[in-house]
Amino acid sequence: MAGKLSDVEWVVKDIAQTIVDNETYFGELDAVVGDGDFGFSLARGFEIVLADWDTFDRTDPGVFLQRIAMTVSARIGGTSGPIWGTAILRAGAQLKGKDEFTGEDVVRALRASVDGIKTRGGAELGEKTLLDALVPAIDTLEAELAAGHDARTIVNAVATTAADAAEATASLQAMRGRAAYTGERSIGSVDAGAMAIAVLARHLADAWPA
Amino acid sequence: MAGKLSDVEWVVKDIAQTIVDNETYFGELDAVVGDGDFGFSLARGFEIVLADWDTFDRTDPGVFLQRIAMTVSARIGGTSGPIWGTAILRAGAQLKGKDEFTGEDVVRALRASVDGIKTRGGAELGEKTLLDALVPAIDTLEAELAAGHDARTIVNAVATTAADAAEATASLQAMRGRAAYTGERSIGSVDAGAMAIAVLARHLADAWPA
Amino acid sequence: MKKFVNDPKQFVPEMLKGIALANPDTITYVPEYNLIMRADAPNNDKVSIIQGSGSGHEPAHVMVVGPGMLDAACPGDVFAAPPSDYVYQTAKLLASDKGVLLLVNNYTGDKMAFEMAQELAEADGIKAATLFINDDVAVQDSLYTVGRRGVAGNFFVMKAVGAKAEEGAELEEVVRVGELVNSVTRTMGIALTACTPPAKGAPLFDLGDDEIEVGVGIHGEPGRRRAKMVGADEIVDELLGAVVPDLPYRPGDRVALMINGLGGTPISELYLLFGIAAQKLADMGITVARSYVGEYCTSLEMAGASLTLVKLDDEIETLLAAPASVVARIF
Amino acid sequence: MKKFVNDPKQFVPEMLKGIALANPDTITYVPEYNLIMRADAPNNDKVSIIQGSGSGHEPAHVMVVGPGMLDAACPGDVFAAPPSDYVYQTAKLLASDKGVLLLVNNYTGDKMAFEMAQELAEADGIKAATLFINDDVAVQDSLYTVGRRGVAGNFFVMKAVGAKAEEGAELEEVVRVGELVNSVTRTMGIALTACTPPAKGAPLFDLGDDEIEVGVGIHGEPGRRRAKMVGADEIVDELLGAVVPDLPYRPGDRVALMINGLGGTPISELYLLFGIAAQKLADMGITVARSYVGEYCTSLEMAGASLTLVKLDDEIETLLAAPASVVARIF
Ligand SMILES: Nc1ncnc2c1ncn2[C@@H]1O[C@H](COP(=O)(O)OP(=O)(O)O)[C@@H](O)[C@H]1O
Ligand SMILES: Nc1ncnc2c1ncn2[C@@H]1O[C@H](COP(=O)(O)OP(=O)(O)O)[C@@H](O)[C@H]1O
Ligand SMILES: [Mg+2]
Ligand SMILES: [Mg+2]
Ligand SMILES: [Mg+2]
Ligand SMILES: [Mg+2]
Repeated sequence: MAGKLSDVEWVVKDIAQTIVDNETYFGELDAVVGDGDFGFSLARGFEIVLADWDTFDRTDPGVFLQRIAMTVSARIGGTSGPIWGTAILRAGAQLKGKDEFTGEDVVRALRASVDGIKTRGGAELGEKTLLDALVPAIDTLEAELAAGHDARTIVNAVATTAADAAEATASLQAMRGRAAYTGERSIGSVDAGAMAIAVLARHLADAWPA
Repeated sequence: MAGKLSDVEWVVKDIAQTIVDNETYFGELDAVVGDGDFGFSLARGFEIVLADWDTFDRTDPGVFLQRIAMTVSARIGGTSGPIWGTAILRAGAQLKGKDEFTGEDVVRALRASVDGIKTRGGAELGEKTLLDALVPAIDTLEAELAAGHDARTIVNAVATTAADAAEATASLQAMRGRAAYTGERSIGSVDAGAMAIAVLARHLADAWPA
Repeated sequence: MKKFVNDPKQFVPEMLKGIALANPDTITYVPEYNLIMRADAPNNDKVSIIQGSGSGHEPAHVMVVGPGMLDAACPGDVFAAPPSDYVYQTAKLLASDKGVLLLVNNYTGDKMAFEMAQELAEADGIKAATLFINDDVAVQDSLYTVGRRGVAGNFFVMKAVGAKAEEGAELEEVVRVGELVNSVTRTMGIALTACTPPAKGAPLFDLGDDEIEVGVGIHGEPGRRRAKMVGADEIVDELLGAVVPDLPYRPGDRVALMINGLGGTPISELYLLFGIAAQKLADMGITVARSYVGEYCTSLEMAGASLTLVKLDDEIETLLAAPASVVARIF
Repeated sequence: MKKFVNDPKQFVPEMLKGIALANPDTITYVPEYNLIMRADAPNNDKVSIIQGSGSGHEPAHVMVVGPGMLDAACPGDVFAAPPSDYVYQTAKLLASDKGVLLLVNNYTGDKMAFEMAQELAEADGIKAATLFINDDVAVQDSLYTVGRRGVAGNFFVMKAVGAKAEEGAELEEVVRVGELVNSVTRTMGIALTACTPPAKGAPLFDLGDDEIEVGVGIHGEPGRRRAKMVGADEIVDELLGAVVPDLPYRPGDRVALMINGLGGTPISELYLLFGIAAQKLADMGITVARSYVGEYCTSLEMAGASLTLVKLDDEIETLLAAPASVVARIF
């Protein structure tokens, strides 16, 4: 399984479109114990990614991701701007200079995203953030790649893991972000960021080219 | 039919108590096209009349009414303070110096109240104010007295007229008070002040000593 | 009803007590007459300015007592004119050699109370004048009614007479500028929700989820008509469409523009309306020379706003720009 | 949802445009970075004070730009921290020889955006410091969370650093007084209703007709607990009971007392609460030397209030009393 710029473009565009389409849903998730702006914030930034689509530097997959990250950082506010911006920036750094990349490169890039998110926001696994869906999803990706499964099988498995992990955040108490202020009252509802990861993964899997 | 101080006391006390008891209802009537304070304003004033009951000068029925009027004027705000205060003051002036008074004296006193209300507020009959219940009620009182009916028959007839006249204000367009600002939209609901007159008259009739 | 209140009957006195405690050096509260006055009033070299009206319109009028505006305010209960006796007592306490000016928003109850009070005060030998404010264009003037209502534009009249009185002007002069400002001031309001008087405990009227009341009064009196909710641009068109042709305000005029919140609308939305209105006035060739955005005359927690224009000349502009310092303040 | 708004996405820019049109001589609006700044800033003899945060808290922070308070405010969308790039651009525009102070309400998003911006600004050679405000006692501080929130008490920090900067003090001195004021300031809030962000179009949470949210955040985050509605006296007991023991404030202390409206509560009710609180503090032997009643840091149209105490010393009292003149104003 080898990837190239056009694959990254396809993934980013699918993610951006899914974010814009789910603005209301993501906002509702954040309103349960947060402040309801998560959908709005993400959508406003990825809307611009789509609008400026043709203008991004496409020297290689890494550079492309870094430009996307800069738009996200510059135009998304809230917690999500720095978090998502940092995540995409760090992934881009891993793919920089590679016209072609492997599945292992993707895992390495996503692990770098996770490290970036942790550094930026100080969160650890189990603190009810998007990390709690993202990290299990990357673990599945790594295992499925090692097992040598085909691409469609892999993306489906990743989406399933992300969905299960996102659902499982309902039992966690929020320790980060605004939801943390509610203490024990945050238990019982899923984390908005984790659920967004699951939705994005599911859409990628469903739309994955045959 | 001759009256004395104790009769005036009984009537004023019954009116005051009925006003206090109907605070909410009178307020609701005023809220339809007015500002909803009519019940509150009247109740706050007549509450004090009841609280200070024993302190009023009782030289004669007229003096007694004038003292009541001063409390009402001093303590009731809105349109109703000046209107009801003036009405009671003018009635008192007619009964001043009379230890005993006749039914005709009562009619004369109430006509004086009507004139006072008209002078104070500039309203005429048919402009959807309490005058539209008060004036027909006085007309009935005068006719019933002339016909020589007994007291219970008279007060019942007065109450019936007041009720019918109050109901009939629903077809009028308000020309005075806050309700006037709504123009044609005031048509269809009864006037709060007129309905209050009807309620007071009905309670007096029902409670009238056998 | 959820409000910060103990006994609804004590709502106004408890508010007044709060005003006094927040301004111990400058404000005196006289509980017997429900009265808030400047601690240093009356001043015999200055006309005393008194305004009364129902409560529920705060900061009008109890919170605009202070140097450069009112010497005293005698509020009634929520949405009820003060009793005439309290107005009279206020006039007596504020009596000054230069006289007393009674400012009245033009409503039946207020008019009667202030007229009775003026009579009583004059009988005591107090020099007194009464000035009616009637800036609301929502109500058509007519021989058969009490006439137009006084609403948020009363701020400008209070400011102008306050400044003039501070100069030491005679009562007649103070009345003149008050009448002048009133004559060039027009207001129109729109409500998005009803309000709940504490003593009533329920909203004064019902508005649907997509309905607005156009031309609403500041006591929850219904307005000109009920309409469907529209965008802010169209709201401003509706307000300007009622106000501008009424005086009329013409190209070349300099105006003060006020966007007044009715109580429940955030100031962010008021600035948004202000921006739209200022732009549209500029497009008509009308210059906004002074701007006022915030809550000046409210209707408890009603969501909504009113728009006021004052046509300026040098005299009015100078009076509006004069320093003043009142109960309502930021620092 | 009924709000004065055109396109919800343009809510903040249209508000900022209104601010600029209402203050053409003193305020500059920079649409590219969603920025409101003093027209005469930066001044190389003065530290530039910048505050950013989500919108929806007006008058905080865009309406406290002006001499004696902020040099610029860079707001985000409603309830969302500004993007770090805009904070960075603001720091660049306001760069002064004396340095730039970035004031941040302590929330995850704001903290990250301002830290990233400070890094970028310092890389450009700009002298910059960041100061976090965290006055909300509703949230227990803890190693595992971002810590206490910055709420209405931020007004006092902005006022103090603004006054100090106006004196020409060095950045370190300005930071010192800011930290000092923050360290003696505590706030606790209560909501009676939820609020509706324009872009969401529905209330952020549901409160029953007799329920209140105790310790609510200014973004509609739920608070410490939900409770039954009670009278104003008990509300004040709840607020003082959370705030007073926290610092603690002690008999003999001089304090500033602020009753801040969360947006939908009439100022009449705020003065009522103020009166009760001032009386109760006096009974505890605590002297209210400065008073603040009104809307300082809101949550859109949420009905509710917060109570803030600041323990005063001569230095703080002088800074709070220093003159200032900001976008939010009466005259
Ligand atoms: N410190 C953190 N580190 C990583 N992710 C976080 C952190 N805090 C919050 N999040 C994620 O961000 C989501 C909320 O994003 P957003 O609504 O933009 O933030 P806010 O409104 O709190 O500023 C949460 O659901 C959570 O998944
Ligand atoms: N000018 C007037 N003359 C006589 N009665 C009036 C006049 N205006 C109003 N009223 C009566 O007063 C009632 C309202 O009283 P109230 O609520 O105290 O007045 P408001 O709130 O308008 O000041 C009306 O229902 C009407 O009967
Ligand atoms: Mg959020
Ligand atoms: Mg009424
Ligand atoms: Mg009334
Ligand atoms: Mg947010």
